[in-house]
Amino acid sequence: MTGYILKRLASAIPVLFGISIIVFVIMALIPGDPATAILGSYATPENVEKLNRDLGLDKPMVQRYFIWLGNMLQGDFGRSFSLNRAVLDEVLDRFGATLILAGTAFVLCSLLGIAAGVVSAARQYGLADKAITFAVLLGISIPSFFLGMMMILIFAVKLRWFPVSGMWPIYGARDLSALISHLTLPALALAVVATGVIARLSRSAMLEVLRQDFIRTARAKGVHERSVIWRHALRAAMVSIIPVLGVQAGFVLSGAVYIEMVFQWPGVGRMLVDAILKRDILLVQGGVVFVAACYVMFNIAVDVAQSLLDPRIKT
Amino acid sequence: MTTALKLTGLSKSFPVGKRLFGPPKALVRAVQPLSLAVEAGETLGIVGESGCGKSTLARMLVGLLPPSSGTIEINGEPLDNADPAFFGRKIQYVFQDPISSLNPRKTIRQIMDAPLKHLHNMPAATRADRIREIFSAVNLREEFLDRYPHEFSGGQAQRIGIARALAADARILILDEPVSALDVSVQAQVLNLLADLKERFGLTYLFISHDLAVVEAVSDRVAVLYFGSVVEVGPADEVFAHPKHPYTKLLADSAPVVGRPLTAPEGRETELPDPLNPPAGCAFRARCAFASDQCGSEAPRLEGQSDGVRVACYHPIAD
Amino acid sequence: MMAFLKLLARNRLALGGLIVMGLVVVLALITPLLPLADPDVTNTAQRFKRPFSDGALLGTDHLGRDLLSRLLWGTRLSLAVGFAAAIIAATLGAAIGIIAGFYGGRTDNIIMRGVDMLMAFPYILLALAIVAALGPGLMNALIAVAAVNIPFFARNIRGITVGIAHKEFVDAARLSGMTDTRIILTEVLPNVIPVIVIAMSTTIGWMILETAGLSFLGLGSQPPQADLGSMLGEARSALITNPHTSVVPGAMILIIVMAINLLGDGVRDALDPRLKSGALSRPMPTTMVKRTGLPPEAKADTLLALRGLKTQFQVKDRIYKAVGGVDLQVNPGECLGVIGESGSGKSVTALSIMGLVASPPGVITGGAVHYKGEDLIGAPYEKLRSLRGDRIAYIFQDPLATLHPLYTVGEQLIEAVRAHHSIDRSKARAHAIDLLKSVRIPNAEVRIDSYPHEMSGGMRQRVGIAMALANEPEVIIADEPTTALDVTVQAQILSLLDDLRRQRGLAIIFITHDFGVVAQLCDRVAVMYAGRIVEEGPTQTVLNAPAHPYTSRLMACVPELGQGRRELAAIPGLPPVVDKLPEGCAFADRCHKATDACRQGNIELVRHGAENMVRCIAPETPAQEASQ
Amino acid sequence: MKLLKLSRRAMLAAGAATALALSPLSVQAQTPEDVLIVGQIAEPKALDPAAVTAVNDFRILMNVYDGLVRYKDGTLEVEPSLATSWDISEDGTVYTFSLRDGVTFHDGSAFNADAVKFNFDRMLDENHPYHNTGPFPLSFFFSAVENVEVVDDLTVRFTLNAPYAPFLSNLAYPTGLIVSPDAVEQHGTEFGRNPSGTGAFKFAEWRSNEAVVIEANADYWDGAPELQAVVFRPITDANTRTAEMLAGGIDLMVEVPPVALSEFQGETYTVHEQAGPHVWFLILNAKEGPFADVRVRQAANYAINKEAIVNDVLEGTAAVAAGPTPPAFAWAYNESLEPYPYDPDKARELLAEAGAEGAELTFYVTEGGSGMLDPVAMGTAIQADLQAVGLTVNIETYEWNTFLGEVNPGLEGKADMAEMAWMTNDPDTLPFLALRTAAWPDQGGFNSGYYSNPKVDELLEAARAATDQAERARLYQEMQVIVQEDAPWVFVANWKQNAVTSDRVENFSLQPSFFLLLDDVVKN
Repeated sequence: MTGYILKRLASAIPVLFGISIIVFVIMALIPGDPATAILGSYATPENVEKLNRDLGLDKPMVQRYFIWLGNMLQGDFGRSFSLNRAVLDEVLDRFGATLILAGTAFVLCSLLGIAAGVVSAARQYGLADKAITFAVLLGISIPSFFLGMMMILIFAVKLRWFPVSGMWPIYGARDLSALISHLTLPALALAVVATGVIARLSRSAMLEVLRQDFIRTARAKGVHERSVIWRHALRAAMVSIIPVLGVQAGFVLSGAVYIEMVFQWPGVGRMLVDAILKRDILLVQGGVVFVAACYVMFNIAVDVAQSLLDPRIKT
Repeated sequence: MTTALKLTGLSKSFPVGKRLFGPPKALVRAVQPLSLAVEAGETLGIVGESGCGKSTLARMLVGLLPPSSGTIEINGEPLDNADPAFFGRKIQYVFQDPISSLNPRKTIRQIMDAPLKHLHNMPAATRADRIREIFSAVNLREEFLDRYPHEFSGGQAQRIGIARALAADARILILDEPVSALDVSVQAQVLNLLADLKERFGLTYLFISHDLAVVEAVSDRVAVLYFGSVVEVGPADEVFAHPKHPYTKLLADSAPVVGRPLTAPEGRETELPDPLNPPAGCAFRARCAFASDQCGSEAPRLEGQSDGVRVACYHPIAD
Repeated sequence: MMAFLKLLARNRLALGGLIVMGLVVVLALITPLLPLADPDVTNTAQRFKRPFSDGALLGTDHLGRDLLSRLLWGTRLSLAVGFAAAIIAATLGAAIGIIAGFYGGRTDNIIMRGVDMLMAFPYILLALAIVAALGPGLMNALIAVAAVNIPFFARNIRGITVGIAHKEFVDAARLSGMTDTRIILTEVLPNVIPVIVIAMSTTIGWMILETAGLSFLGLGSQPPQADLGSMLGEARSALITNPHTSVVPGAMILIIVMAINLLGDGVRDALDPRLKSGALSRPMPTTMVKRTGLPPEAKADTLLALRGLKTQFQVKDRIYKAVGGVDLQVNPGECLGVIGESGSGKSVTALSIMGLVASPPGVITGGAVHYKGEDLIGAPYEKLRSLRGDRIAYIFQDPLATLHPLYTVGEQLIEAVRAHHSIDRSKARAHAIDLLKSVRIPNAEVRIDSYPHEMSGGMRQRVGIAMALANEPEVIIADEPTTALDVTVQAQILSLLDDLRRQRGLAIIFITHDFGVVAQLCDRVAVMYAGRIVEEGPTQTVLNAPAHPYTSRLMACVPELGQGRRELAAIPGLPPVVDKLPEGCAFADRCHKATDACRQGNIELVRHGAENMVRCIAPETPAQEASQ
Repeated sequence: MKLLKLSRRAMLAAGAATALALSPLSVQAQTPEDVLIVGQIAEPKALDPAAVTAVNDFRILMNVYDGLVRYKDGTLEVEPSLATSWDISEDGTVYTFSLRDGVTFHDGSAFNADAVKFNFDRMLDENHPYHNTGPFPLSFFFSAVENVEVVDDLTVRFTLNAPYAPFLSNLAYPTGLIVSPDAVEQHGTEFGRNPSGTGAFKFAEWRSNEAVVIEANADYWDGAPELQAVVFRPITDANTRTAEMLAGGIDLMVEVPPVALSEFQGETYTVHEQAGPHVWFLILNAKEGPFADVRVRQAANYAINKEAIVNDVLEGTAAVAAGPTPPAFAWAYNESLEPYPYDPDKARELLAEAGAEGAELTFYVTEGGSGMLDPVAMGTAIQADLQAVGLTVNIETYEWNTFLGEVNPGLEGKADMAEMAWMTNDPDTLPFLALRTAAWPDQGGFNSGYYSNPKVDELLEAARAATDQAERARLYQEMQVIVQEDAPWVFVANWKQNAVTSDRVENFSLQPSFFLLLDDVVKN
C-alpha cells in the first residue's frame, strides 16, 4: 500500500509540472499587466514600462517561467502586489477558510447525495424516489449564486437566523457554534448542486448494482434486505461513486468561488478571482498551483480510498 | 498435400504492471514458443481449457495480436504483420460470440460489404452478387441483409459471422470456439455447415474448442494445449483413442458421459499453475500421477511417437 | 426515431421536460416575430416597474427596459450559447476521448495526463482565465465554457471507447481490411454517439448555468445585449429592493435547466438499450406474485413440491411465459435434474421457488411451491427470508459474478451463517473454516481471507457450495453450477456435490443443459422445453428410452467422445419465443413426426410407463408397464 | 463494513449539527458598543499611505496617520495638523514647516523633522535604503520637491524646483501622511501590514479578507477618539453589503448602491450625502473619427440625458456636471457655467451639420472601478441616448485594470469614447494631467482623447505657478468656459458620496474629500 501511495505521488509530479506550465502560459496570455494595476488610475505608459522592468517582466517568457519555478521549488511563491504580501502567506491564510467551506459542503453533499441516491434506488418509482428525484433536479438546476443570494435575503435579512456574511463574528468568541452559524448558509448553497449530482449518480449506480448476480446471492442467503441495500449494494456501488466524489470535489471547490463572493467568505477562490481580475500574476500562479496540487493530492487520496475499498485494484 | 499454415517458434508474452517509462514489471507467457503446421484442406483441432492460450494463439494467427517471437508462414510465404488487408485475404477468423462480433449499429449488408470493399476493392454491383452467393452458401435468406444483428438468434448470427469470413475469400479459417455459445440442438447445424463449406471451397480450418467431443467430431488432427504449450499433437482418432499425455487423458476422462459413473478423475484439491509464477519443468507436474524428479527440472520437448503422434512428456502413457 | 420518441414519451417527467423545452425553444425562435418592446431601449423614468404593471407584463429592469422582452431575447441567446458550447465541447472532447481510448498505450497515457492536468484546475478559474485572456464577450465566454468541459467529455468518452475498441466487432472490422481511421468512423463512432448525445443532453443545462455564472461575473454578454446570466448579474445590486428583476431571469434559468435535465434523463433512458428491455429497474427482494385462481393443494409427504408453477416476464406490452405450469418434486437424499436448452425456463423455475426471479419484470402468475406442505408463493418476505439459505439454499452458475467482489469469502460465509443464527463472529469464523474444509478447499485457514477474484473458478464454486451448506439446508437448488467451469474442474465439483448429498441426505434440484452431467449425478430427470416439462422420469429410463421426440433428438445432437470424425445430428429450426407460443405442442414445428393433432389444444403431461411422464401424443417408445 | 458504520455515525452527527445550526436560537448578536463596524467596498491593498491609491484604503489610513496638514472639516481647504504653521517663500519654491511638539508614533518613536524627511526621501529618492518598500504610485504628487532639509528637530524645509500651487493640498492627501520611520525600518516590505502612524487610532489586527481592526489611541494629540475601536470589513459585493447593513452586521456602510437607498429611508438609519471633488465623464477621441469634429462632441453632450442618468440610474446620488471642474472646489469653480441641456434635436442638428449621422462608435465601458459609480448601467443608458439621435454605439466592457491599460495609452485606433472618473484633491490635478496638449499619452499624461487647445495649456501652466488663490481661481474659471465649449469630454456627473449609519451612530459626517474621519464618532 505504501508503495502504491508513493507511486501515485510520483505520478503526480508530471501533472503538477504540466499544471504550472499551463497556468503560467495562460497568465502570460492575459492582456493588461501588473504594472498598470499597481499604478492604478495614474499609470502612464512610461511608468508602466519602468515598473515592468523592475518586476522582471521584460525578460523572455521561458526564462521567467524557470525563475518562477525555481523560486517556488524553494518555497518562495513570490509576492502579491495587489495584497502587498507574500503569496504563500496569503494563500495559506485563505486556503483554510476554503477548506472549511468546501470541506463541509463536500461532506454534506456526499452524505446527503449518497443517502438520497440509495433511498431513491431502493424505492425505485415509489413516492420517496419521485420526491428525491424532483428535489435533486431542482438542486442541479438552480444557479448556486442565485440560491445563495436568495438564502441571504430570506434567512439572514428577513428571518435573521443566520449572519449575512463572513466566516467569523467580527467581535466575540470564535468558537464552533459561531462557525456553524456562519457556515450553514454558504455550505448548504454550495452543497446543493453536488448533492444533486451525487444523488443521481448514486441512484443509477445502485440500480446497476442491484441487478448484479451477487445481490441475488445475498438474497438467496437470506440476508436482510436492509443489509442487502446498505451493505452489499452500497459497498459495490461505492466503487463507481467514489471517483465521482473526486470529480465533484473539484466542482465544489470551483463553486466555492461564487459562494465565497456572495457570502463574503475569506477564501482562496474569491482571492483568485480578484487576483485574475487585478492581473496579480504571481498570486494567481501561486494560488492556482497550490489549489491544483491540493486537488491532485485529494484525488490521490480518493484513489487510495478506492483501492482500500476494492481489493481488485492492484496496488 | 501442401502446408497451408506454418508456425515456427511462435510465442506471446503480456507485460504486467505497466509503467509510464521503462520496462514492465513482469511478463506473462500466454503462449510458449510453439511450432505447428496445418496442411492444406485439413482441419486441425486445438483443445485446451480456459487460460491455456488458445485464443491468444488464434488472435496472433490473424494478425490481431503481434507475436512476441516466431514467424507465421502461409503457403510458404511469411506473413506481413503490418498490412491487415493482406492478412485478411489469406486468413480469416470466426469469433466465439456471434452477436458481439457484429456491430450492433450496422445492417448485415454493411457488415458483409466491408471485406469485399476493403480487401478486394469490389464495385458495388459485384458486391451485391457476391453477397447473395455467399448467403445462399450458408443457407441464409437474403432478406436478412437489411436487418440489424440483434434481430438474430445465436445460430443465425454465427452463420453471418462465417459468411463474413467467407467473403474475404481467404483459404484458411481460424474458428475460435465457434459453437460454444450455441445450444446443442443448434451447434450441429453450424458444425455441419462448416463441413459443407470446407468441402465446397477447399478450406483449411484451425478449429479451437474446449469441448473434446466436438473437436473429435470435426478434426483430422488435433493439438492439445496446456499452459501455453502443445503437450500432444497427432491424428484425431489416435489422440482420443489412445491419449499419451496424462493431461490429454485427464481431459478425456473428465467429460461427463452418459453411462459412466461419477468419479473424480484426479485429486480434488489441485489448482492450475500461476501464470505470473510459472513452475519449473513440466507445467502439468503438480496434477500428474506419473510425475518424477525429471519433470521438475526441465520442460519436456514435443517428441514423435510411433503412430504419428508427438507428445511432450517424459512418461507418456503406453497403450 | 419514432420508437425513440415513443420511449421518451413513456417517461412522463421527460415528456413534461420535452413540452416545456419545446415551448421555450418555440418562444425563443419566434421572439423576433412577437410584438415585444425593444429589449435595449432604456426609459429610466420607468425603472423597476413591478410585474403585471401596464405595458410591462414582467415589469422593467434598472434602466426601465421591458423585462419580458429582455427575458425572451436573453433566453434565445442563452439557449444558443448553451447548445453551442455543449456541441463544441462534446465534439472536441469526444474526438480526444476516442483517439485516446482507441489507440491506447502511450497515446492514451499522454492525452489522459493532459486531461488530468486540466481537470486539476478548479474549472471556474480556468474559464475565468480564458475569458480574461480573450477579453469579455459572450462568444469568448462560450469558448471558455466549452474549453473547460472538454476534459470531462474526453474522459467519459475515452472510457466508453476503450470498452468498444476491445469488442469483437472491431477485430472483425480490422480483419475486413479496414484502416484505423475507417474503424473509428464507422465502427466506434456510431456506438459512441448515443453516449455523446446522453452526455450532451445532460450537460447543456450545466453549460447554461456556467455561462450564466460567467455573465454573472460580468464576463459574458456585452451590454445592452441580454442573456440570462447577465440579466441576473445586472439585477444583483437590486436584489433586496426589487427582487423581481433577479427572480425573473433566475426562474427562467431554473425552468430551462430543469426541463433540459428532465429531457436529458429521458433521452438517456430512451437511448439506453437496457431500458428498452425494461431491465434497468431494480429487482425487488421477492418476486411479485399475481396469482389468479386458487393455488393447488399441497401434497403432504414431499419435502419440496412445485405445482403448476407459472412465471412470466412482463415487459411493456409483451408477456414472456418463461414458465408455463411446471410440476416438480424432490425428497430428502434425492437429486432431481432439470435439463433444457437456453430459454427453456429451467433457471426461472429454480429461481421462482424462493421468489428470486428479478421483479420487475418477473411475475409469478400461478401455481404453488410447497415446502413441507406450506405454500411459499406469496408468503411474507420475512418468511421467505428465514427459509432462504437456511432450509433451501442456492448454488449459482458463474461464481465470479455471484460472489460479492469486495468482501472476502470468509465475510460472505460468516454472513450467511449470521443471517440465520446469532452466533458471535469468532464462532462463525471457525464454522466458516470448517465449511471450506468440507468442500475440500486446501489451506482453508488462509483461504478464508481471500477475495473471490484471488481464487480460481473451481475454488470459487466450492465457496459457493460451502455458502449453500452453511446452515445445513434440506434442499439445494443448483442452477448450472458447473457450466462456467472447465471439464476437469467440473468433474471435481460434481463428485463433491454427489458426496455431500449422500453424506447429508440433501435434496438437490440440479439445473443443467448437459446430459452427461444429469446421467452421472441425478436420480430423476425432467426435460424442459419452452417453459414446460415435456418428459420426466428416472434418469436411466429417460436416457435409455426417451419417450418425447424432443428428448430423443436432443440426445442425438450431443457429440460423444470416442466416435471419431462424423456428421452430427441437429434439430432443424429454433425453439419458439415464449411470448408467442404456438397452440398445442411447442415442439411441433421442429418435430419430424408432428401431425395436425399436435398443433391443437393443450397437450397434457401424462403417465408413460411406470415412473415416467411425457407430454406427447405420439411418444417415441411404447409405454411399458412396470414389472412389479 | 467499517466505512459504512462510520458514515452512518457521521451522518447522524452531521444531521445533529445541521439541526443545531438551523435552530433559530442563533439569532445574531448586535454589534458591540463603542466598536464601530464599517462595511468597506474592498480589502485594503496595504496600510502604507505612500503605496496605495484607492479611496477605499484612504478611508482607513486617514484614521491611523496624520499629515503635516489636513483639510478643514467639511471643506477642501488646508489647516495645520502635524505642522503647526508654515512659511512659503516669495517665489513659491521654499516651504518651511514648524512641527508639533510631543507627538509620538504608535510604536513609541518620536515624531520629528527627521521622520518627515525620512518619509519624503523614501518616496522620492531612488537611493534611499527603504525606497524598495514601494512602489509609490502617487509619488509624483511631490515630484516638484527638490529636497527636504531638517532645519532643527521641529523644523523641516521643502525646496521645490518650481512654484507648485497644489503642494499644500497634496500634503493633505493620504500620500502625504507621515509614517513611523522606525516601523518601516523594522518591517521593511511588510510595513503595509504593520502600520504605525500618529493618528487617532492605532492599528490592531488585520485578518485577511475579514477585517482590519484599529483601536483608539488614548494619547492622540488632538484628543482621544470616542470609539474604542473601529472594524473595517471588506464586503466587495454591494448586495451583500446592503444585506449586512439591513441585518445589523455593520454600523456604517459607504458607497451605498443607489438602488438600495430606498431600503434605508426609515428611522433606524441615517443616510449621509456629500458632494466631492469628483467628475464622471466620457473621454472623446478628438484625434480621429467623428469626434474630431467639435460639433459632434457637442452633439454628444446634448444628446445624453444626464438628468435621467443622475436621477434615475444613480437615484440622485450625483449631480449633473457642467464642466471639467467639480463644484466641490468652491473657490475655483465657475458658478456661471450651465450644463449642456438635454436637447436631442439640437444634437441631431449638429450631427447633420457635421455630416456624422449614423456614425458607428466604439465605446469602452468598465465593469467597475474607483469612483466609477454604476458604469455598466450608465454606459448602457448613454448608449441608448446616443442611439436615439442616430449614432450606433458598440460597447466593449473591460475589467478595471484592463480598462485602464486600454484607455490610458490613448484611444487612437481603438475607440471613440471611454468612461472615466477622477477624484482629486486640487482643481489643478485633473485638467493638468488630462486636458493639456503636453499630457497626451505619448508624453506621459492622461489626455487619452488627444484634446489640445493652446489657450487651455497656457491657463493651466499659469494657475500652477500662481501662489495667490484668487488669481488661480480666475484662471481655472476661464479654463472651464473654454473646455466646456470645446467639449473634449461629455461632462456627465459629479458624485455625491453617500453612506448609511445605523441609529446607534452619532456625530458622523462625510467629508468632501471622501475621507472617513471617525475620531469624533460615537456609538451607543
